Amino acid sequence: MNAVATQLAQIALVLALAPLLTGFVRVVKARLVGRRGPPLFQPYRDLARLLRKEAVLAPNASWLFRAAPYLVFALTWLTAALVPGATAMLALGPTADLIALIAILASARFLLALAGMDVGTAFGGIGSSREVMFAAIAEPAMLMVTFTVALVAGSTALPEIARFVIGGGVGLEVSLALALIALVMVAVAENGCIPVDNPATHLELTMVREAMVLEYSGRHLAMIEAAAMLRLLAHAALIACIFAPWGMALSADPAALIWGLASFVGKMAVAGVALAVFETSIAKMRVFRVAEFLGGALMLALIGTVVRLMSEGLG
Amino acid sequence: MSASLLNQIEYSASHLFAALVLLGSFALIYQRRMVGMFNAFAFQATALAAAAAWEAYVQAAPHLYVTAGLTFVLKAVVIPLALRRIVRKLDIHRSIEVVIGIGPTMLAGIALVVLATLLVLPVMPGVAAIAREELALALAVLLIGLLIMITRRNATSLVIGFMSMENGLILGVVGVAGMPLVVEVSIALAVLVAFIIFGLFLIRIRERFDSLDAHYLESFRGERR
Amino acid sequence: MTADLLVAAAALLVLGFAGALWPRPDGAQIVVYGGSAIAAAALAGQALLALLGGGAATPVLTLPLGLPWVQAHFRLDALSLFFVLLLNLAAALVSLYALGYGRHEEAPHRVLPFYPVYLAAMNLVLAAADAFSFLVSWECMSVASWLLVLAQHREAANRHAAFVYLAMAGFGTMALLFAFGLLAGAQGDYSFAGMRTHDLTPVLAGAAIVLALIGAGSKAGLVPLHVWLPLAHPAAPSHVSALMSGVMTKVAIYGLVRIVFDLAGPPQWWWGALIMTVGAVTAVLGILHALLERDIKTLLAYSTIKNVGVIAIGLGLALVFRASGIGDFAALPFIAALFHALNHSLFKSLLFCAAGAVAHATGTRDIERLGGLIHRMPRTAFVALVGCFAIAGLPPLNGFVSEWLMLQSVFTSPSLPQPLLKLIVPVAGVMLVLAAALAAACFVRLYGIVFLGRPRSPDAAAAGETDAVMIWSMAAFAALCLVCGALPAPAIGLIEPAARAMVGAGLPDGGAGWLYLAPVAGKPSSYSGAVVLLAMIGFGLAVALLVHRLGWRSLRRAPPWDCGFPSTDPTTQYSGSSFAQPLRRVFGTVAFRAAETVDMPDPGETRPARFALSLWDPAWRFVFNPCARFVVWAAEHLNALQFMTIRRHLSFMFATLIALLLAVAAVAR
Amino acid sequence: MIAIPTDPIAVILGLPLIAAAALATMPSHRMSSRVNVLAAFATLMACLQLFWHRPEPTDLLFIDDFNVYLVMLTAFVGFTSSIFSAGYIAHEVEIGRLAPLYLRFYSAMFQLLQFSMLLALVANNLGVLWVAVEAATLTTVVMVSLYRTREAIEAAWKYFILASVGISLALFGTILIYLAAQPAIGPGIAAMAWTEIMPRANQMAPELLNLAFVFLLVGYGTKVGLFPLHAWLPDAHSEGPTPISAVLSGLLLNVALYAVVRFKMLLAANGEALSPGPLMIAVGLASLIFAAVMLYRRRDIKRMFAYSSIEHMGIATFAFGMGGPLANFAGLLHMGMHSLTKSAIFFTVGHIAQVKGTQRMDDISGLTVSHPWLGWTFVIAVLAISGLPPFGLFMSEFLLVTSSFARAPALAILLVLGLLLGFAAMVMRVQSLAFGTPQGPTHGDTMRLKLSLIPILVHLGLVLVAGLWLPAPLVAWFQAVALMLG
Repeated sequence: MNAVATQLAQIALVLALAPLLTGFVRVVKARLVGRRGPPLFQPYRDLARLLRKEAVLAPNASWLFRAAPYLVFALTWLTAALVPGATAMLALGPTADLIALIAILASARFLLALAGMDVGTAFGGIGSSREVMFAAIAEPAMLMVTFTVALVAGSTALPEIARFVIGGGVGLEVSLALALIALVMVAVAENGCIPVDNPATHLELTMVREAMVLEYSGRHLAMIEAAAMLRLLAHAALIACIFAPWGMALSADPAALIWGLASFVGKMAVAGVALAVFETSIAKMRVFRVAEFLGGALMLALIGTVVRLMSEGLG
Repeated sequence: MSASLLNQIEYSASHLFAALVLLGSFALIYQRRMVGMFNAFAFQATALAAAAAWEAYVQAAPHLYVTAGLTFVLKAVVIPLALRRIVRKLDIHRSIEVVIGIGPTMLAGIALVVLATLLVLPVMPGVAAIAREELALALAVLLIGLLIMITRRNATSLVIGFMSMENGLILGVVGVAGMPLVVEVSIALAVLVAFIIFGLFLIRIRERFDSLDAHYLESFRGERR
Repeated sequence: MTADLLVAAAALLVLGFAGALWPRPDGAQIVVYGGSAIAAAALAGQALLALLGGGAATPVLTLPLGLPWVQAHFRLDALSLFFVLLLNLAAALVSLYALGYGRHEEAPHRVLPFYPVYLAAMNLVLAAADAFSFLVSWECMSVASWLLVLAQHREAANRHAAFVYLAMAGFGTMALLFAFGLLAGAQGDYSFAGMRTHDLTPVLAGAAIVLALIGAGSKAGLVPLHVWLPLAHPAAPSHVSALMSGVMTKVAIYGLVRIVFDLAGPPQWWWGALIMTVGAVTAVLGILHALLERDIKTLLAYSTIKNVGVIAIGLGLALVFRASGIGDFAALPFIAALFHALNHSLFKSLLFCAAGAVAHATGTRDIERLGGLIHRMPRTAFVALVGCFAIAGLPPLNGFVSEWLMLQSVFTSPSLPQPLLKLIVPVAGVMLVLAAALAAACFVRLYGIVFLGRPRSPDAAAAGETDAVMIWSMAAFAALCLVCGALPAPAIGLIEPAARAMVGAGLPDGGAGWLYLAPVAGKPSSYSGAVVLLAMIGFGLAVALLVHRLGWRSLRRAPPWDCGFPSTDPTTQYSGSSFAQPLRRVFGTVAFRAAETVDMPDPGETRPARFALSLWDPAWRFVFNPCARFVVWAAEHLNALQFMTIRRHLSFMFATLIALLLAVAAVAR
Repeated sequence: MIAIPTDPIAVILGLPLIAAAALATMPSHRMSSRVNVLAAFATLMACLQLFWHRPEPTDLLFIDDFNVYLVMLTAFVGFTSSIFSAGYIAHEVEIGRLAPLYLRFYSAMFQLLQFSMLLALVANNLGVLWVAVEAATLTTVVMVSLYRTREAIEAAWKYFILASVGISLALFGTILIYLAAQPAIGPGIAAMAWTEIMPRANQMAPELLNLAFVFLLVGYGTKVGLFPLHAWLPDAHSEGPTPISAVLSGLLLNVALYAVVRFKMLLAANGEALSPGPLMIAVGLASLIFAAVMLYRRRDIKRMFAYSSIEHMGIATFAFGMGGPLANFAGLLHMGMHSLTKSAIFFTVGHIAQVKGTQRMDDISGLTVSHPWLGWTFVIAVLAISGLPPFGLFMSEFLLVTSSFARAPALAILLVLGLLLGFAAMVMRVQSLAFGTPQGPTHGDTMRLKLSLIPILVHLGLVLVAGLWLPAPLVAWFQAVALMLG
């Protein structure tokens, strides 16, 4: 029963926190480059504004085009709700382990890429095509990371990994460090951050995700924006859950839960700052360099696995 | 003692006739002209007839006289005459085109004789020496007949080479004591039939292509490229 | 059950004759396809019941046919039963589809006689319990499908495909003959029961495995023996393509499993490593090919190669675990492989059927001439979307479940004792995920270009929705995909008996709860397709309702934005090859020596610019073309032997004689 | 010496001989075609009693497990060929390709050929065997030259020369066998009888047997068409009338192979002689691979199948060379199945050449479209000859490949290489002939054509049945012979 309650809370929590994280990153980024930046809660206002606007559809947009935002949002929300954040006690936790979570995000991306091609414009195609190329390299890297983590923690279920790490089963692991770097690189790419993509760009030829959703407006766009925020939160939570789960509530004790929530918000803030620093200190890459960037992530993860296997073999 | 002397003579005479047949083979190789080839063939057939007759006497097998007679009449007399007529009537070239020179062919012939001897002599412990050597010579004649067939271009010499092979076979048959008659008669028949058909062919070929040279007989049937 | 299967096969053969001799084509369609559907459905039902009852092996049924001293043996064990189910389930629905599709067939008399024979032969392969019956059925299957590939024989490309197909089939059969020759031993004990009792030396058993892999693998489409598959599968009529890709490759997998797991005796670890490596390479190369392909059916055929590679990875893993004495872990990849086989038979049949519907409605299979069909064929588009989602290996559909199970098994690989395997297995896992991600890209491309966007040709613009029968059969496939994806536990339960029979273990107790899959003992990794599906639909619907209630509900149709330059010309859309371009650049230049050449006219010239793309399949380049060239070369040179004089021929005789005489003389010494 | 006419063997041999004599007096080719069919049918009926009653061997003639099925096969294929021949000849006369004058002795020759083949099979005496093969050669030479075209005469000439040389070598081999048998059995006719020399084979000088076998293999092997002694075969098959091609491929090659195998049996029974296996394996493989490669460049449809005959004779020779119960069984089965299938193919090819008016394969395509019955029959026949199930050749190839791979993998790989090369060539050809857009006359199947397909379908039906089920007596015969072959 407790798990159900925490699960429901988590579902609500991620929805509430996601725009905040995005807003926070934007603020920090602006401050870093010396601008004042938008208010912290601007993303909420943006979403509300979009929801109130009329949706404009191309004449030949199909039902898929209209359904996709909701489905993408739903899948991303589900993912975010399944990553242990404040607590590992989630009723729906067994629904998806790490691999399945990645796959659910891939489902969302699949739908979004299809939607990008629905209207039949050149830019939608560009976006979809690039997006799936990134995914094709990012997902193997993600698997390699998962493999390393699973080698260390003995499981792919996130609550289990968190428990294992909190339990002090891990010392300072080179393999885990490599996995962390790889995972961050993948997360950066997956969320369309610089250097892979620039959501704020207005130069269409360099767009990736923005090109895909170019034809969306009104509530549909709101859904997609919200999904993007949720995805960023999910990735940040994922990294936190695997590499820094300390503070997470492992029982239904209210104090622990509160401490868990606080530490989760804190971790998110740290992640947001880190991301902002990273984004402002690097330039965007050419599209085909991204393949190398992600290939590098794959290599790092692979090395991590090999290191781990070797250390096991020796020990 | 006199029996052994008699054996000695029997043996030598058999050997002599068989050797003459082989000599005939070499004579065939040596010929450059058609008519000379016919003569050499007639000579070989005569030697073969003599060998057969001698075997008939030695083995006291009268049916071999039939073989001897048949061979003499057919191969020493009728066929050479007929061939000569055909050549004269049809005005075929009188010379023989050789693929390999006569000298090398001779050498090859000698090698075949050696091969035949080496093959046949050691393998027959239970067989009388006379049959053994006769058989070795027969094999040599057979192989040289084949050699003639493949080293001469004219269709006529092909036929003569073939008949020379048959001579070798007959020499082998008569040399083996007690070989049932069936075989000899069948050989005679086969040769007869063979010759008739050969004649048939030669005439047909003449009708159509104005040449007896087997070389011109090759066509490609639309299969090349 | 065995007898029933034989009766059904006999009935199908009779249907074949009926198809050949029935006077009117319309009636023949109904008789043949209807009869096939009934027979297949009956068999599928029986197999299902038998599997639910535990899947105990039937006693061997012996018929006085085949080799006189062996006779024909037939037997169905859990493995056969599962494949009988897989085969006939797809066959029944495809036959149903064909009731509609067959009406549009140009030359029905070239399909009807062979279609039921093909089904019968595939069923017999599964039931055969001796090498002779197995191979007779196997080859009959090849021949029947070869004739089906030749149904549209007037196109030279189809004839070429058929030739390559049958030649490769012959090659595969020879490899299987060798394998069975080794397994049967010199005494010629060709029954499977006899083969099981033979103890082969490790070298011979290994050779048998390699040969079986070549033989069955060539039929299944493993690289580099896959070259026939993308030629032949698309050339057949679409419902036959569905069976060839969806089912026949599975029959080939069955053959591989039968030999490797059942007949060859105790495994060695390198067998599994080999199969896994081949599978991994196959999976990636297959899907890369598919990505670059522009013919729908060829694309689907290449994707079949990928899926066969995935199945092979699973089987290899199972073998590795079994050889290492970790039988409990072997069950998981084995079940994953078989489950993937089932899933692939469902969604690949569905997609081929959809491709058939599209090709019939538009008259073309070239994706560059299609587009916008979601408006003109909405129902087909919907079921095709389900199929694409499933084949891309995405939750909550079935393709993901089997790949997820396989990955779970990859994660158990650290328990393997061999250091080499510890490295190979994760790499195979990476290849698996790479293939899955590329598959997603591939099917975004396929679906996006064919069904979405605007029509790229008048034919596509004029297309209409397809027959109701076809839709319903495709919908049934889609429903099965959904069921297997959301609630995989019952389906996995059907595979477990096979796993127990082949690897001696099933999933840990309770591992397959009805809602959650938790396949690895002692590890809480789990997945639930049902929850994901419910969440996706529930969250989505809830949000949509909420938004419509609270937000602004109005909708306006307006020209697309398209960065301010909307063009009415459909050729300005992204095309299939432009979609594939980034991936082609990243992967294709290495794997296929993909080279793009742009022929740009000089300023002032009025001719259009041309873009050309060249690809090299390494299998053709390094294996098959050189072989073909060698045969041509040899034929060319030996041909001279025909045109020699009699004298030359006599010289050959003479030389042969002398050579043999010398040889005998030499040996006798 | 001469057997008494109540003996079944005498009936079997007497019928064709009497028929030949009677046919020689008949001037009309229509009449003689019918009598020919009747005589062939009577011979077949006479052969059937061999199922129940096996005569005692005499000095000259005998029936045993080995030749009994070949005798029946010969009578059967002879019968169906005579039916096919009647229609074929009638058509050739109709279109004016053959003048009735040339056909004067055609049917008589047909029966004579039938007689000599049967005689060769039932001969207990090596001499009689040789004479019969020689006679068969001479009759076929005449028949090959039937068309009197330049090519036909050249083919007949080539055939005659090569076969005669081969036959001469075989005679020399026969003499050597007699020489070897003489010490054990004593001079006279008995020393040339199979039934006498087989039981005493172990008393014969092995060196002599070795030498003899070389001559016999090269001699009779020429008639079998083994590489490199095959040169006559494609020409004779393609230039002669098609019924004769069918008989040549289906029966005469078998008869010659039968002779070779008999002598192999003798060597096997001797024990001390060299095993002839490697020799036969070598020539068998060479023939198989050579013929398979040659199939690719063929343009004439009959030459194509002539090379396929070389290929299959190579396979059978290889099988007998491998030895062992399985391979020998396979070889025996292969001989029979090839005979039935290949004659069916030549019948079909004859029809194809007649309806299309050409033997050039480039000018023939789309047969299943233009002539569905003929085309599909052809497809089935080619599938059968390619060794695909459910036809009989698959069973023999199955046994051969599996058993030889377990014993000699390298040889089996070569075997399979040849099989695959041949298979691919056949598939390629059948596709270009039977499928695609039709070329040439497309007037469809006439009723007459459909009726004349019946013998072909009977052949193919038998091959199909044999591919799935072999009758018990046949199996018993094969197994007994396979044991004797060692």
